[in-house]
Amino acid sequence: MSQTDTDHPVLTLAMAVNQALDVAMGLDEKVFLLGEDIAEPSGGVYKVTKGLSTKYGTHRVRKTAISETAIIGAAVGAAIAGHRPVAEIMMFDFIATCLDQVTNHAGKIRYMSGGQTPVPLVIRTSAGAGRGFGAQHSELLEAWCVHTPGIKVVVPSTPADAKGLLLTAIFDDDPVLFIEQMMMYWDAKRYGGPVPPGDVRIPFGVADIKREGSDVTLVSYGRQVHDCLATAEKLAADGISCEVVDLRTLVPCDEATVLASVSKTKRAVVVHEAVTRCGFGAELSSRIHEELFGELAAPVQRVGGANTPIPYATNLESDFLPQVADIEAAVRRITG
Amino acid sequence: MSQTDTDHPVLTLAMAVNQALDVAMGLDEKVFLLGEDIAEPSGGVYKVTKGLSTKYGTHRVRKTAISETAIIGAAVGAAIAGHRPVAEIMMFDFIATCLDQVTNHAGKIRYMSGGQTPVPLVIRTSAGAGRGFGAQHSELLEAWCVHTPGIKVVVPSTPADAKGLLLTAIFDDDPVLFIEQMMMYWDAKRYGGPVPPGDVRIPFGVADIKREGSDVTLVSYGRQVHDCLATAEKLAADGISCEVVDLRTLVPCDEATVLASVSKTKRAVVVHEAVTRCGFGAELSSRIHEELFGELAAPVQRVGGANTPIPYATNLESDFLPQVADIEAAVRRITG
Amino acid sequence: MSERPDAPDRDTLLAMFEIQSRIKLCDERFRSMLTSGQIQLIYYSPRGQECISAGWGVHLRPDDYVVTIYRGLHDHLAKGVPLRELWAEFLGRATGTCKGKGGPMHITHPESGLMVTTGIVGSGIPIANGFGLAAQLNGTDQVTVVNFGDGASNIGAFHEGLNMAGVWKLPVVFVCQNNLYGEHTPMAMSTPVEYISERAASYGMPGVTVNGNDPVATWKVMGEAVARARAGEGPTLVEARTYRFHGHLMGDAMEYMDKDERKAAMEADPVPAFRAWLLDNGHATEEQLAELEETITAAIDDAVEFAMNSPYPDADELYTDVYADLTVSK
Amino acid sequence: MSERPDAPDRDTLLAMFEIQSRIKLCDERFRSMLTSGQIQLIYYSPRGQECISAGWGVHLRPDDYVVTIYRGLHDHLAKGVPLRELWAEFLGRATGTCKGKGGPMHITHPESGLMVTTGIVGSGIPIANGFGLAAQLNGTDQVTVVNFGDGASNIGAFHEGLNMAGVWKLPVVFVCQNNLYGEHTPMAMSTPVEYISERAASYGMPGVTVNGNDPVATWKVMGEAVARARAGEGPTLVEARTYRFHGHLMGDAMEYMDKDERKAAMEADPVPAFRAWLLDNGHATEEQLAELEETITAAIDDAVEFAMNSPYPDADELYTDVYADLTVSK
Ligand SMILES: Cc1ncc(C[n+]2csc(CCOP(=O)(O)OP(=O)(O)O)c2C)c(N)n1
Ligand SMILES: Cc1ncc(C[n+]2csc(CCOP(=O)(O)OP(=O)(O)O)c2C)c(N)n1
Ligand SMILES: [Mg+2]
Ligand SMILES: [Mg+2]
Repeated sequence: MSQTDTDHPVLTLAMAVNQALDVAMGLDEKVFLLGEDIAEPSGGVYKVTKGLSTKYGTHRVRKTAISETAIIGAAVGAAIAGHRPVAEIMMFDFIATCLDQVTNHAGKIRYMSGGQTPVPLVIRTSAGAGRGFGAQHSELLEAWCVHTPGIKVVVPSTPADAKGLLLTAIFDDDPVLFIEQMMMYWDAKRYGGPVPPGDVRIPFGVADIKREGSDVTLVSYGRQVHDCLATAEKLAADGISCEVVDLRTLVPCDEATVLASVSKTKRAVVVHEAVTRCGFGAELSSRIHEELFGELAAPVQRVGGANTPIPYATNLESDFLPQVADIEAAVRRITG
Repeated sequence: MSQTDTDHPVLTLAMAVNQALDVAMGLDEKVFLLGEDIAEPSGGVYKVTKGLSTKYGTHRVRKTAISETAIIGAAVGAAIAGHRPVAEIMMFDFIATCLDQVTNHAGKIRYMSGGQTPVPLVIRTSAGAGRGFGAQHSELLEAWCVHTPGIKVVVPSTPADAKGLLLTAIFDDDPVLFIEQMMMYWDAKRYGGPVPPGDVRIPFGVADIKREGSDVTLVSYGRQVHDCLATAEKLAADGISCEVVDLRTLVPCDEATVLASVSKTKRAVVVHEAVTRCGFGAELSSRIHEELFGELAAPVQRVGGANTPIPYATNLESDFLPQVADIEAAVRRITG
Repeated sequence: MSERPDAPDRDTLLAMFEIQSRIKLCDERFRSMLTSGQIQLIYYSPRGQECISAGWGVHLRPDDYVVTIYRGLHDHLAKGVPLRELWAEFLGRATGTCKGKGGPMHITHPESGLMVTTGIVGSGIPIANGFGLAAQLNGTDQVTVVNFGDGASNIGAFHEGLNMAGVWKLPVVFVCQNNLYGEHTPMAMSTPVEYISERAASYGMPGVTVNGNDPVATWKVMGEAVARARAGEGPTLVEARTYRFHGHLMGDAMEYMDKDERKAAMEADPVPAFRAWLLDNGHATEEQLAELEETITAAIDDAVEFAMNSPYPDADELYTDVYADLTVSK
Repeated sequence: MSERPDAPDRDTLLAMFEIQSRIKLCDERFRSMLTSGQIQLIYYSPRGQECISAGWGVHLRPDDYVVTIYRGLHDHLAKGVPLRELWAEFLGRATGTCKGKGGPMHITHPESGLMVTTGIVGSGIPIANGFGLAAQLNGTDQVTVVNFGDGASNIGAFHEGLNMAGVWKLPVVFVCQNNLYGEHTPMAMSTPVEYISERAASYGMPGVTVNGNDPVATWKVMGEAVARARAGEGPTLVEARTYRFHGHLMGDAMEYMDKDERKAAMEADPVPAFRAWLLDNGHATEEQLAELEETITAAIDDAVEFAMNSPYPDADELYTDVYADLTVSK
């Protein structure tokens, strides 16, 4: 979609998220935001919530103390009481300080109550390496929550998806972890894209085929979709045709689209930024092998972050990340 | 080993863990324990640390407040300062309240310091469903830590392994998560076994082939190894020969043994108690497919906990768990 | 024991006694059935702590919110969770408050305002703020009462939760049921303050310690805290001192507890003491109370029968209620 | 400004001034090189907070332990982390304290006792207890100083950490460097107490607030806290009030800060004020201080050159130091 949309203004990911929050708050007064530094005058440390506290008031855009457990806890209670809180965890790594509220409470309360108390909240968080923040401010930890039944997990790759998926997340009746890769926030050149105005929602569980191809399927989500597209472009020159599937949501996961694509290409590479070991790629690779065993021409390849903490030095940090060269190498291992 | 050892007294898992702690504390005064309720007179809520505070003093067997973050934090600091703390997190689910100390600190500090400050600590925790504790006291969460570079992960299946692996863990120079499935603690009949006295250590990364077989490899760890053995026994009657590999440690993982076995049997079933989705089984299944693609006669099967929170009602809790019937069904799916 | 000028009216006194008796009799039934082997479950007895929940129970409206912990039976009953569904949930039956899927540690009954029961020490505190915040945002005067133990006051969630409530002046009453032990650890070994209520000062909220075995004093303090919250004047930390008669959980050997201390506490059992006081001061007749107790006993008989005869959940229930709209499997 | 009867001896005064100057000059160099685009990194300036680290710095022995945070340059220097390795680490070079792998948020230099620098707010506090515990178990009189901000006093780790230190009487000094803001949030919006030191009462330890811009007062309070810890008398919470001259991090637009407040704080810059006081009261001559500053400047020149000419880490370094003995790959 993003390729062909020329009618709508090009926004950055941050602006698209801001717009989704704005639309949701305008639609439903039960939607409110809470998190550190999210109110004016700064509008969040990455300015993603810029303007919202002025427009909707500080009772609906609530700045908190540095207390992630209190933030998610309050969101859980308010959600059960009928609100639709959108909590911000400033960086994904910090979720480790409040994971009890996320997994043991947000994730389990619907089930433990026998369905009586849904927990319709969204946890927005910014994530990702590439900015020289070092080991404690750069991780992608979606696998923890994919492993936790009860939580939905979303990782958008474009501004339009970010907006449409965040609107869906806010009005979804389950807790949703919504991951925004910070490298995309304000980089209009590389990651900007047209975003339709208004209440345009994108359903969960519908992968987006970003590029059609016949030799190999690259499955990814979030920022790494762009790396897959770049790899596809590069390999096209060598006559290797890559299909690029953007999952958009990991829970639910649109396995049908993935399996249809791989059953056509017979080869798959799963790409994500998180550490490879026990990452989401392991789950997807297993699923593909389980379902398409006889049809595959080669084993599913995984390309992820190195199995290390994230180093500070620029060169090492860049080596940590899955790069186009790594994706290319993986493709060449199984084509050729 | 446990099958043939008749020279040594039969202990329960709890007694074996207790003995390992006793041996380690006797060997090295830098070893100390901290955790909730671990001192006398009760010696821990599951009596695993029984007698130790009397023998070694309450300065070395330190009862704490209910403050998991403080417990792991203190262990991290003391470990860097040259001690070998063994911290107890009473039940695995509670690790969500202190995961920041576990992953962002214990797991990363060696790396972030460029190797200057190792963090030789052990986190012991009891885990597992089957006791009617409900959704917040029954989980297996090893996948979170396997996904975190820097942490080693151990899940013993027998008293002898528990003792030998715990001794290795305590004297290892990395942080080790040591998972004790509570259903095995005091059940001498089903889970008891001979344990050699003294400082007998079992190295990390060495899987134990518990039963040889030729048709299919069952790979597991912890309590589910017993379910695999029971399944193997059952299927033997039908002429299906199962090899049972007990991983013992997940990080490091003895892939060589697994791959050798599967390359012999051409078929594998990975079994664990944790939720299947994004569990350790996904990692292992991916690895097997990646390495043995052409040799496999069938896709690797995963048998794990249901993709749900853990229910309270006895019948549902038992359905949640991977059962011998589930393992059997998985084997039958791929043997034919 | 003589009349108390600070006592509430007779109806309130009797309502408190009714709650206390329901808790006490229910607990006794659980323990006797457990001891005799008729039922099997992990059971955290609230015996000894009845006055506290009765103390806030009579101040709350059905639309007020309560959050509690694994040791929560007294709180569930004080908020009006119906006996049948409660028993059925404790026994893991399909007819339970949570279809048997939550169990005693996770009793939820929104109809009575019992919103969350959690098994993770301290974690209900931040969640209670969310209910308070919802009321504040909605402009209602609903009050949230969150119960937790002395041990819980040492965990991070307590600190963060009370701080947020202090900053936002949330309509929440933080009730620390201080029974002097956290599992096997006496309070003094884990908590370097004499009164947990002292900690309120860190959060800009009033803190008060009350004898949680004194129904009248507890009623008064809870009333003030609930009224403050209802009036939008902010949160209160109430520390109600009490005693855990039967250790941490059923089967606890209690080696770590002082025998004489426990004996003295049980001799001062607040429920019969309150009963005697009600009679002594003419608030009720023996017949009246006996009738009340019989009614409760009959209701418990009924609930036990209902629960025991209820089916276990259907196997399918394992997979429902995980998400609003996604199917899951093994 | 007149002489202070409570001031330490001249050597100590000069030692404090030296630390302060090293911090100030180092910070100025970082900021100018960042502004001019010579270097690029995320930089949390400690300007304005120099007196605090100097205040504890002169009381510590090399074998004492320090734990600090991302805004840690002043603490690193006060504990004696060498300039060359420090600069090299900030620039992510192989010659840095952590081989370039940790970066400014994770400076570690055990030789100088700078044990942990953490980027997670509050998380250094429980870790500091571990160092204190190690000293206590070893029977040494080593002291641990842990630094954190005002904002950190609202997170659970603060509560749990101070509680454990209070119960175990650990030899730890908790230094809250209260610069009145946590990122973009003024303290009053997140913290419902006037003085963070009031919170010490919750943990059975003394709490004291000091003007962290007053070198003499800070020296005195830190000295008392360090002496208590060293004597085995337990922990202290010191709140040192100060100001963050350059916002949260380099590039911060500071829209959320009061302009006049900031102007006033910068006019009262404690480092030149201390310098003037030293001169006014004859503790040093202008020449002496100028020479000191020149020496520091030369050392910084040297460190910058060393760092700028140092290589980036070898590509292999990505995979080392993850475990003691396991190899890892991509
Ligand atoms: C985070 C966490 N740590 C530990 C436990 C295990 N645990 C269950 S109850 C309990 C004691 C709690 O004591 P207190 O808060 O005083 O409540 P009480 O049981 O006395 O009512 C502990 C340690 C837990 N459930 N959650
Ligand atoms: C747990 C956690 N939450 C949020 C952050 C993001 N963050 C980094 S610094 C900071 C402000 C800390 O303020 P304070 O403790 O006063 O220290 P200061 O920066 O003023 O020195 C925040 C919110 C973090 N690093 N860790
Ligand atoms: Mg208690
Ligand atoms: Mg600050």
